[in-house]
Amino acid sequence: MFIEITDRPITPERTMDVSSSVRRDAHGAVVTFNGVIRDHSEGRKVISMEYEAFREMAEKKLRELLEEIKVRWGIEDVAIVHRVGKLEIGETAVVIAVAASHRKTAFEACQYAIDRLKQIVPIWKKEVFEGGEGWV
Amino acid sequence: MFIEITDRPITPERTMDVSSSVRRDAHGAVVTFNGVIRDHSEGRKVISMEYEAFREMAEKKLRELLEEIKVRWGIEDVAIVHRVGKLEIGETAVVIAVAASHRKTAFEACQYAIDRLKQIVPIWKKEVFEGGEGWV
Amino acid sequence: MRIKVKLFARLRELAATGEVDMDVSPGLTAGGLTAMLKEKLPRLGKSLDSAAVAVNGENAQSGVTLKAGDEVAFLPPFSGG
Amino acid sequence: MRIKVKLFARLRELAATGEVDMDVSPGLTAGGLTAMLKEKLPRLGKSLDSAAVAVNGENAQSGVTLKAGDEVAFLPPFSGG
Repeated sequence: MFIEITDRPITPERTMDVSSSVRRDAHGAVVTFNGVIRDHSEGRKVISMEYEAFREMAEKKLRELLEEIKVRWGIEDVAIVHRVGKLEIGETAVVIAVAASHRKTAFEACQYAIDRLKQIVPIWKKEVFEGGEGWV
Repeated sequence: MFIEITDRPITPERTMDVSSSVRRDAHGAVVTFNGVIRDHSEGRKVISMEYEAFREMAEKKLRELLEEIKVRWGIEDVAIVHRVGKLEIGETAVVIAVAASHRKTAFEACQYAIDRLKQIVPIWKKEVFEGGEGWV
Repeated sequence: MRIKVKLFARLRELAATGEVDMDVSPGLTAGGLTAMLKEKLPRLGKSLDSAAVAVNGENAQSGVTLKAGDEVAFLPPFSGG
Repeated sequence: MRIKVKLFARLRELAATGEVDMDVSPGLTAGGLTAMLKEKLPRLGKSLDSAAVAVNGENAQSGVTLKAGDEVAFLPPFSGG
């Protein structure tokens, strides 16, 4: 159970390590979500994204999120890593791994984690697109 | 878009490669499911699992499953690898990776894939538990 | 005519074989073959009842008429994943 | 009394700074500070209206009274993930 905000790339290897970190012998399911920079957004051709966090508060909110998941599903094996800084197309902005006894719970909790992260965690992104840029 | 039934271990590295294989620049989300052998089942202490497949038909059914996902969600970037043979606790029996433009679709299609796999793909497992064994 | 019968999982273990070649009469249906197997290998009984049938790798109804060379598979309820 | 103001994302860019120390009167509320900032930096106006306020890293209502040393952050709508 850990959270991290990092300016280092979240490589496939890092995703692998994050997923492995939540596995326990009691688990039958591991669900991993990668939020990735895609090359388009509302009709614009995206070049890159710049992520900014209010780091202390974001870490606090991510820990609250883990606590919410623990209360709601009894799941403690959750890891969330969010990247900040400038990200290129195809790079991972966030990885969330959830392990649980049963798959239904793991899917639900993982999806909740990313939905909730977007609601309560003070992180912002500026889109650099062809012909301009803007906070989204 | 590929399926595979294999008797080789699905290591964390293999899961990483399967997930990476479905990523495209147009995708904002990659959801990866690992079905793992857990150490308990209905109150029994599990020692290992033996998976058996009707391989030709299982491959055909997995391809049908990919087609269903394509028709329903318009998603083509799906990979499914299912292990057969003897698996120890903590080993991955199945990995499913789904990439999509948006996360909701990726989560839905990934969960559908594992639910549907269990319904239509001719694969069976025998549980070896403390004090006995049995097909489940 | 000659057909091939494939058995999986519990059925394979109960029959102590995964594959049997059988000589059957033309016109035999999948359901007829099930009844024949039950008589020949009574210990398969209950497990055969809960098995699905596939002919040449495609799901089949019990009423389907078998042809020479068909591969008929008996599939206990799946438990993959 | 002295407080610290933090600005993020669009607000930070519009203000051309992420952090300002300010001297304010005791009894000032978070909402009062918002109004004061709008006057001081009119170009923040609309973006300040849609911002949430956090005091010392905790979500705060606009009615909360600030204390000396407080760190008040203005948070545009989040877009992480």
